[in-house]
Amino acid sequence: MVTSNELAESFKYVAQAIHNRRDYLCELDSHAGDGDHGISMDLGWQAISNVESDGVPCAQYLRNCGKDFITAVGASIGPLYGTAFLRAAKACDGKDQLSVQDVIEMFHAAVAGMGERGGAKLGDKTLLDTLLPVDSALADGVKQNLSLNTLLEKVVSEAERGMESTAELVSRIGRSSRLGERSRGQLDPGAASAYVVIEALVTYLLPLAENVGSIQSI
Amino acid sequence: MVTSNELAESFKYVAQAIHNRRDYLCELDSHAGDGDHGISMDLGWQAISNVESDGVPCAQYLRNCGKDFITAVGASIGPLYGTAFLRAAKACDGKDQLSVQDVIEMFHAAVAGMGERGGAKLGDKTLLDTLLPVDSALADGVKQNLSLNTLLEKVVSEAERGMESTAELVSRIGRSSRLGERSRGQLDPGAASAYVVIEALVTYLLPLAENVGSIQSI
Amino acid sequence: MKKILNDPSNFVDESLQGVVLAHSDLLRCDDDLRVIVRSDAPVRGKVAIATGGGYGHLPVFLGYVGQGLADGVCVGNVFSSPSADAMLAVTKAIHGGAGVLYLYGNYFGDKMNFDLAAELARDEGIEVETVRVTDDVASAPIDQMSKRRGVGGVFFVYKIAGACAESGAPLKEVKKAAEQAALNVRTMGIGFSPCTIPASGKTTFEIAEDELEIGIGIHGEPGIARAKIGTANELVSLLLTHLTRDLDLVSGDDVSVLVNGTGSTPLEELYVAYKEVHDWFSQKRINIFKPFVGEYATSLEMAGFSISVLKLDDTMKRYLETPVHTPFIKQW
Amino acid sequence: MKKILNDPSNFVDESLQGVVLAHSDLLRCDDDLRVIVRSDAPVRGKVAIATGGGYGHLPVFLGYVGQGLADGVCVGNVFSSPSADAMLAVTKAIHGGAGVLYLYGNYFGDKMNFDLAAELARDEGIEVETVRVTDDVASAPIDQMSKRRGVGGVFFVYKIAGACAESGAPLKEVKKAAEQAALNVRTMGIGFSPCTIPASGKTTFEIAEDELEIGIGIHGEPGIARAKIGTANELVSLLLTHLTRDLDLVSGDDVSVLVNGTGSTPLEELYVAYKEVHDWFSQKRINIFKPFVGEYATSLEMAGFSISVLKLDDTMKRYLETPVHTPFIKQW
Ligand SMILES: Nc1ncnc2c1ncn2[C@@H]1O[C@H](COP(=O)(O)OP(=O)(O)O)[C@@H](O)[C@H]1O
Ligand SMILES: Nc1ncnc2c1ncn2[C@@H]1O[C@H](COP(=O)(O)OP(=O)(O)O)[C@@H](O)[C@H]1O
Ligand SMILES: [Mg+2]
Ligand SMILES: [Mg+2]
Ligand SMILES: [Mg+2]
Ligand SMILES: [Mg+2]
Repeated sequence: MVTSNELAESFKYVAQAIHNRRDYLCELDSHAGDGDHGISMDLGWQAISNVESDGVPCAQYLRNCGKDFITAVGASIGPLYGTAFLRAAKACDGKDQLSVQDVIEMFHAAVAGMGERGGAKLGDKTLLDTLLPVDSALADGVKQNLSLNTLLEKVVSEAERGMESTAELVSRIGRSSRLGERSRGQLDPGAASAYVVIEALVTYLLPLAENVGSIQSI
Repeated sequence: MVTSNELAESFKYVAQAIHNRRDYLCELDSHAGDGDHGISMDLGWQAISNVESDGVPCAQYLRNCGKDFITAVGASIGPLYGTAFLRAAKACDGKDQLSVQDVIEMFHAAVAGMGERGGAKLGDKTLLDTLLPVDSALADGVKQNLSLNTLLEKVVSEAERGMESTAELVSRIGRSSRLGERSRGQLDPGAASAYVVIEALVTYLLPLAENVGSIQSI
Repeated sequence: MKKILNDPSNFVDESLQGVVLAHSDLLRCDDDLRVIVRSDAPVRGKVAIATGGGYGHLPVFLGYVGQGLADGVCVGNVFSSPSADAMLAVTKAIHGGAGVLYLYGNYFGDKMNFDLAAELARDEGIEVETVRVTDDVASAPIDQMSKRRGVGGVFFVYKIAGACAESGAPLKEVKKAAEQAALNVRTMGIGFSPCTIPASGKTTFEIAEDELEIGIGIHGEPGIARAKIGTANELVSLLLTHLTRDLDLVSGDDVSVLVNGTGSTPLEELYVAYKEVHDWFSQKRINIFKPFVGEYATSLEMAGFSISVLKLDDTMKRYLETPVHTPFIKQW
Repeated sequence: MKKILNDPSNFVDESLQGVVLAHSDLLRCDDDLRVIVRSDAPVRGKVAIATGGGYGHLPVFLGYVGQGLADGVCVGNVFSSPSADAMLAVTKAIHGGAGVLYLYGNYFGDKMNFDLAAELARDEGIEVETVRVTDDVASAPIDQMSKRRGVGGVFFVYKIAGACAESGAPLKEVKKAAEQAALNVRTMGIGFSPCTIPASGKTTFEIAEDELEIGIGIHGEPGIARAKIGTANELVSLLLTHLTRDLDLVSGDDVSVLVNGTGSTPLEELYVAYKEVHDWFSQKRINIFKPFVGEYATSLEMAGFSISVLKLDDTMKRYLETPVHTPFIKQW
């Protein structure tokens, strides 16, 4: 079972990974956007690093993450991640600790919330191009009752594939959609940062996942 | 004796001369000014060409010239020539026809009016650098009782000398004074157009002056 | 970059400090500079109107806070949406018990933040409704009106909704008035030259010395075409042809018009445009009621102008006459 | 030249047509477009204020015609004096029996035309007095104040004289109020980039990418120095140091301040400047009463700004509060 302290640990790991890729993400955003994406993500995840988890139930902790993210960031990424955390909180309402299944449902709620918030679909060249394949992989993994290890590796490769697909897409939503055809040829910054998030989470979890069995058995 | 019809004839001659030099005067004004001097002078003198003289006493005719000049032109040249004509009118008030002496006094009043209106002195690089020497030449000519012919020739050469002196002066008044030292090296447009006026008047008068004697005898 | 600036990253905050210091009689800012409300907020019993968006468009959005228009604003960075958090703070600061209308231009960032703020506000028991302005005819075809961007015509929607709220109408009615105005307003702009974003030092677009961007957005978004410079008459005819077709205007209709400067185009030129607007509508026998000429929605120092046309009914006419009192816009 | 223009030689007339068409409720123009008066002129028994000058400085001069400010204006070509004839026509149109004050910026062309108009008006039995504004500290040393140019500070002189006239005071007193304001107002400006004169297509000056003209005039006249770009803090300190020294301001004094944009400098930047003005005066314990920020005297699309400071006494404070109602400037 996962506690809010464990969630917090993994998020701190993500925050550090985002911080390390800050300039790279700004650089990506400078092509079709306004060049602030690394700064915004860094601010947001830094805020999450500072959210107290000790003795706080999971749902409440996640709600606080969402609120602090949107306090720290406006732009597009603020409401997207803010909504993700708030929907994640709602998905685990009342639960003190979370099973792997709970976490997977929570993730689904978060990604669905992002889709709802921004109205983007797969192929619109947004962070959803990274996250929707991950969400599907998780659902499939549960159905196939994969080992956590295998699932995590699948997750990261799906995220990478999704992110990379954005290079050849034309932006159909958000600031970069202004550019039309000119937005083609570069990774979407939000998709790239979502990959950093997923990759960091998986890297953090893999050692912990080593000795556990199939998902449904946990 | 000079009638208002004769004044009008001479002014039409001036108007034509100004019209012929319109582009040249604009060109001069484009160095230190705003390039409109030829246009302004042309408009003003064109208006004077259209002032009715038939059966109008000299003073009234001159007053109408002044009013029509300022209706046609603002800028700097409007009030300067406008004032000149109005002061000329005042100087011959009540007179139906004018003696050469009257005309000389009238000219003096006109030039004095221009000086008063603009506050410029000799050497400030304005039309007064052309007109004040003419005024002095007229006064001296009367004192010396020159022949009209000789006087007119003196007038034109004084006007030319005055105009040419402006090339080496620094503008101390009006729009071009903004430029300070940079205003040196070019003729003042107002001084140049005043020379055109004087030269045209003299050219018009010379044939008429051929058989008359000394000024005081007329 | 020749600008009145200290550290470019403090540009928005220092500018907002200036606004709040200069206009403390009419505006209030409690602790977050990005949250500014009219000094008498909350007005008890009145529907409150919240707006907001990126900075750099003065008087949009901040300049529309005051009697007869909006009650509060949240301010983002230059051309970037403010946070949902700031929006929630504005909502709470202006809520006078009769609900809050979110009224802003249709951009993805602003929409996401305002929608999230609305969710949070409702969680706290505040009734919230939303109207997004989609007046830029160049940004999408008419059958996709909900995809259109919001530009200078937002002024008319503030004016109508603000007057309706001032009259004491309930939230539903204020929302309806705003929707009615939004449905009947169209805008199209022409860009002459770009502006420079202080934080990045970058210009919003590139354009040749003899070219104009027809249908430009207020962040320099591309419009429908690049064209060679035309006469005032040609430019105005082009815009009005698009606008009147889109609005289905016919002879006998009443409209209000806004000729808006986008930043560095002199007021003198806007009046040349207004003369052309007047002549064009006279010729079509369309009546102009209460025209507006000036800077109502800018893009920093972008040169260019836009024309907004609001098709009027009697209620809107009445609302156009309601007094307005902000530090930036005054009418009585 | 990217401008909203038809034939450049009709620029002024077409722009004025636009103004008169858009604001027929507040302004009137009988047959000469260059002669514009408030719609209720002449106001019987009130001292009338006439102003005028070259075009291209909106809201100077035309924008100051209306209740609480001037009664009529004559408009010249761009940066060129109107004719004495137009001035006389304005004088007659606004004279309400209590005399006329000519109030304008100190330029040779305007002075000659207004003086001649005054002569002609007196011939017709109208009492005329004149006050010329000489607020530009960069244009001449203080012991030659009468040689200084009139720039943005003219706003304060209209405001004070206009309020005094509105109060029903006789011509002598209105003249005194104007003189008192003119004596106590100082302005200095900084130019970032020039404007282009429509008729000639020429720019008013040349300047390097990283340089500013300190003390620039409103036609682009050179000031006291060229300097490298500085921070907002440095630029404002520089101007205020000159202005307060020239005005002999000491701690405890009351002033009003105008931070004025000269054309294409965004309002957002003017508020950054105002924040610096506020901090500077606070530190010197000089009290700012009723600040003004915006475009009050422009030079077409010239980029830059000026600061005007008016040293106040109690009468001027009262006059600053008097309502104003023109299509361009409103206060109440
Ligand atoms: N409507 C949307 N739905 C989903 N993702 C979006 C949407 N709009 C923008 N994004 C994501 O946000 C990223 C840009 O984020 P950021 O630079 O922080 O915001 P902004 O564009 O406001 O500057 C994009 O690369 C894209 O992935
Ligand atoms: N104060 C003055 N006194 C005498 N002459 C003046 C004065 N100011 C300007 N001028 C004359 O006017 C001429 C410029 O006239 P013009 O170009 O018509 O006016 P503006 O300078 O207003 O465009 C100058 O060359 C100068 O001779
Ligand atoms: Mg971005
Ligand atoms: Mg952004
Ligand atoms: Mg000239
Ligand atoms: Mg001129």
